[in-house]
Amino acid sequence: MINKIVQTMAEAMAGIRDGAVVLVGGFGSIGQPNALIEGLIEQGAKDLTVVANNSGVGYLGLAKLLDTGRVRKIVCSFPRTADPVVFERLWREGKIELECVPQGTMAERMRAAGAGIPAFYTATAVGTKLAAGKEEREIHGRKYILEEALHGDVALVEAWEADRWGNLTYKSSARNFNPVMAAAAKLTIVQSQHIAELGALDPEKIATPGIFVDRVLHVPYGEPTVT
Amino acid sequence: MINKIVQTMAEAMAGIRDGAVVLVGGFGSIGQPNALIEGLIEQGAKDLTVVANNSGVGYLGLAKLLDTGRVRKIVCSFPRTADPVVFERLWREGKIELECVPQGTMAERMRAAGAGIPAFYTATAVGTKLAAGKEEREIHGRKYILEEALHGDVALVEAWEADRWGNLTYKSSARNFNPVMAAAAKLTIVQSQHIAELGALDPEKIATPGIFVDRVLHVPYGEPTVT
Amino acid sequence: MNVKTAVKPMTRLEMAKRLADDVPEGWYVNLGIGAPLQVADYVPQEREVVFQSENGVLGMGPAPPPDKINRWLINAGKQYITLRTGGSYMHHADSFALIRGGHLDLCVLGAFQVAENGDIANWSTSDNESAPAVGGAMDLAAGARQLWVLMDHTTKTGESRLVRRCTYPLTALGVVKRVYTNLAVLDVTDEGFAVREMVPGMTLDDLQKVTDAPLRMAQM
Amino acid sequence: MNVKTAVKPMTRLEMAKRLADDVPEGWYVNLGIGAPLQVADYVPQEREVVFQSENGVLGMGPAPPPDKINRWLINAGKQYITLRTGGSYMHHADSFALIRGGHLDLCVLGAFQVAENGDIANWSTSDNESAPAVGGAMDLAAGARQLWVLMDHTTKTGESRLVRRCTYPLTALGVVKRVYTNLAVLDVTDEGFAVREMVPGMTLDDLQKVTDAPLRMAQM
Repeated sequence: MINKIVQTMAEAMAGIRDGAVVLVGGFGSIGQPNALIEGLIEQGAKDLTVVANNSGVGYLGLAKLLDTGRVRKIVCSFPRTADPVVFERLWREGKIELECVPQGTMAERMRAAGAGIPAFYTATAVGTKLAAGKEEREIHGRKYILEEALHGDVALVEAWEADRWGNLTYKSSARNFNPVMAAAAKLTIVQSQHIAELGALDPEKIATPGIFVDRVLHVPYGEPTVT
Repeated sequence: MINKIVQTMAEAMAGIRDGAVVLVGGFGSIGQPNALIEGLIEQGAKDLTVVANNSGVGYLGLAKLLDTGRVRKIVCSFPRTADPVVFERLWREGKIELECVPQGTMAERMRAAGAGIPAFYTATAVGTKLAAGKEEREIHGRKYILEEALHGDVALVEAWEADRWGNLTYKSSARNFNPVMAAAAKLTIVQSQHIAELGALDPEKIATPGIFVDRVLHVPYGEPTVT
Repeated sequence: MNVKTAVKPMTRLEMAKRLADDVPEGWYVNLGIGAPLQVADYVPQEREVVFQSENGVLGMGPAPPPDKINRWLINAGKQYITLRTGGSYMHHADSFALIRGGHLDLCVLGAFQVAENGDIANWSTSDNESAPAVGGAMDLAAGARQLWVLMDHTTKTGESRLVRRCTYPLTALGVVKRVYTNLAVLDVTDEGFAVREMVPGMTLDDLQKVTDAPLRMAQM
Repeated sequence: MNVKTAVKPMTRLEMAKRLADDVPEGWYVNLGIGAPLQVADYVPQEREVVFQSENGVLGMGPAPPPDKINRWLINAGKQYITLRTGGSYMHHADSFALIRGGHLDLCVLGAFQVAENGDIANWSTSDNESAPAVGGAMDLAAGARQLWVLMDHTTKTGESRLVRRCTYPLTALGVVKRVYTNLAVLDVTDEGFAVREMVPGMTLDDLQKVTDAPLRMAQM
């Protein structure tokens, strides 16, 4: 019987190595797997590269992870959210590397990783300083730059419902980066608000099929707050 | 009020020009918009390029369109289905051009068209005769070929349910190429088995959002037959 | 501002309303965070315009009453919103495929500068500030069928935001089609800025005095 | 076939069963149309293996009884199937993203020829036949984590299908990991074909006689 549901955070986090590239779902705090981030802090892996849309708020979640000093580099589109105190301090002190990526390019680079596309051309960022060092190419009269796939060693994902095969649904705008990251990592770990019986999720509605999921932890976290 | 529902086949087909690239949904006959294909035959546009996974069976649907002699070229992955009599005749007589494309490359090329990606690299077909003339490039030690986006002037799509904004659902494996083609064409025309009230379709389950759809025709066609 | 006192610049809300009047029914529109988001408030419900939020919401509706908040439903500005009847959700790659694939009729962004060649600078005011943060601006600017900019005509210190060439880091090249400022509405044409309309009492000469780039009246 | 009469080659169904025995629980597997599809019949329901059909079905179940057919649910071979509990649907681009992105543990294809370097030729027997038709074979062969081939050891006229180099048009290069024939199971290694097992009564010398490529026994 396939059963991807794990019972403990330690099982969920097993095997994450120093130096791993960790994809963290969410847009701001919505859809962000805070329990798993706490678990990763507890687990202790260091020298991490984190890929996430934002860089954490206050001293919670992603910010708390950054504050441990175990994140070498962050890849994100918008490190400035409401209160990015921890990130800004680390960045000014030169203690964290930042790769600022346009949000759509970031999503597409991870989609490419999941889809076996090593590189693609895009019009986004052409002629801007974020295109520095990238190959430029004219195709049918328009200029594009080449972007490479962005693979994760690990993805931390927040779902609304999950079953033992790892099929997932999301709630409203909490879907965001989660399905894209689930498909882009070697090891995909999910925290889910609800656990569903196999077959209870509508096959037309499953947003992430279980093939992309390795472990599911039941985390009935209640309602998120916008940060 | 946005209302993409049209009442007649003539309205549905209006403006399709000679020389158009027409994307036709379906995998075999499942999800294939047969009523719209009939409408296109009636409408009379010629010198068409048709993009479809198969090349038609017997003398129905796509085969009937080919039989009119108005299709200059077909782009497909598998022209040989059960009974491709019309296509095979035209092909042997040199009256139709065939671009044989690996099925996944075909899907991805249309996905790229819808996503603003002019070209991407893929491992599929590397070293085979379907890579002839394509740019080859080594990326991180593996060889890939460059494939270009495949745009449609028109997409003919079959849906299960549609509302007046053009939101669509599909039934089971009839989804196949339809959502991909809907996003890849300038003019997307849908035949739908059912018409739903706006708001009746689950927002988490809509497989094609209305932004990709221009016209919807209600065609309660009943059950398809496998061909 | 060096405009004669008889001229009353538009407020932010008036600017949003002015722009909203030009958005026809049936368009799919992304509104940048900040002032552009207010445009939605001035499109009446009966004129169906579909607003997209790049975090995966197509058919964004107004803010919910405090007792009806869905805490998983926010816009790109991280404010609670509602989903309009007919709206739908999608993931980030699909959402940006929609943006980058040219499916939006319109994107409205704020900006620091717009150049007469259509270049826009809206994400960074210098090369040595705090950490760079681009969000979805470059995707939206390069991807939407047309880009309109909503911004004050000048900076607080009176410098023109309509320039010959942008001096701030660029967001995208040659993409702005129209600019709505607190003083005027201008098209970006192959021959530079063309003034469509000005606030009451304003003349082209007056407007030129507070504008770095050369202006001409639009052929309407 | 030039094999001594004491040796009984496996039937197609025996070959499918033999291969099925090697598929562990939890694997995601695509079965090519034709003989490979029969592998599913020999994986017991209690050993959960998730079969994918490239037309957007993950979790393909067996054929339905005639009175319970869902006419919108077919496999890549265009046969009616069922969806297993836990299965889901997706569109073609997502389905092939899954295939091409290396998410399948296994793909099983038929073939005309497999070369000792892992090349496979399975889509076209000549360059001058009827219209070329590749389907999803190239995507599956290049995309799955491993590719096993299920085919007769020789052609009907006795020519070896296990060759030094493929003479038919290639499907993909260097991807085959294992071959299940009616006479043997062979790994494709850096040193060529390594025989894992043979049908009862067969010796390596016998097998070599009907095999173009050089054989050796596998180190098990």
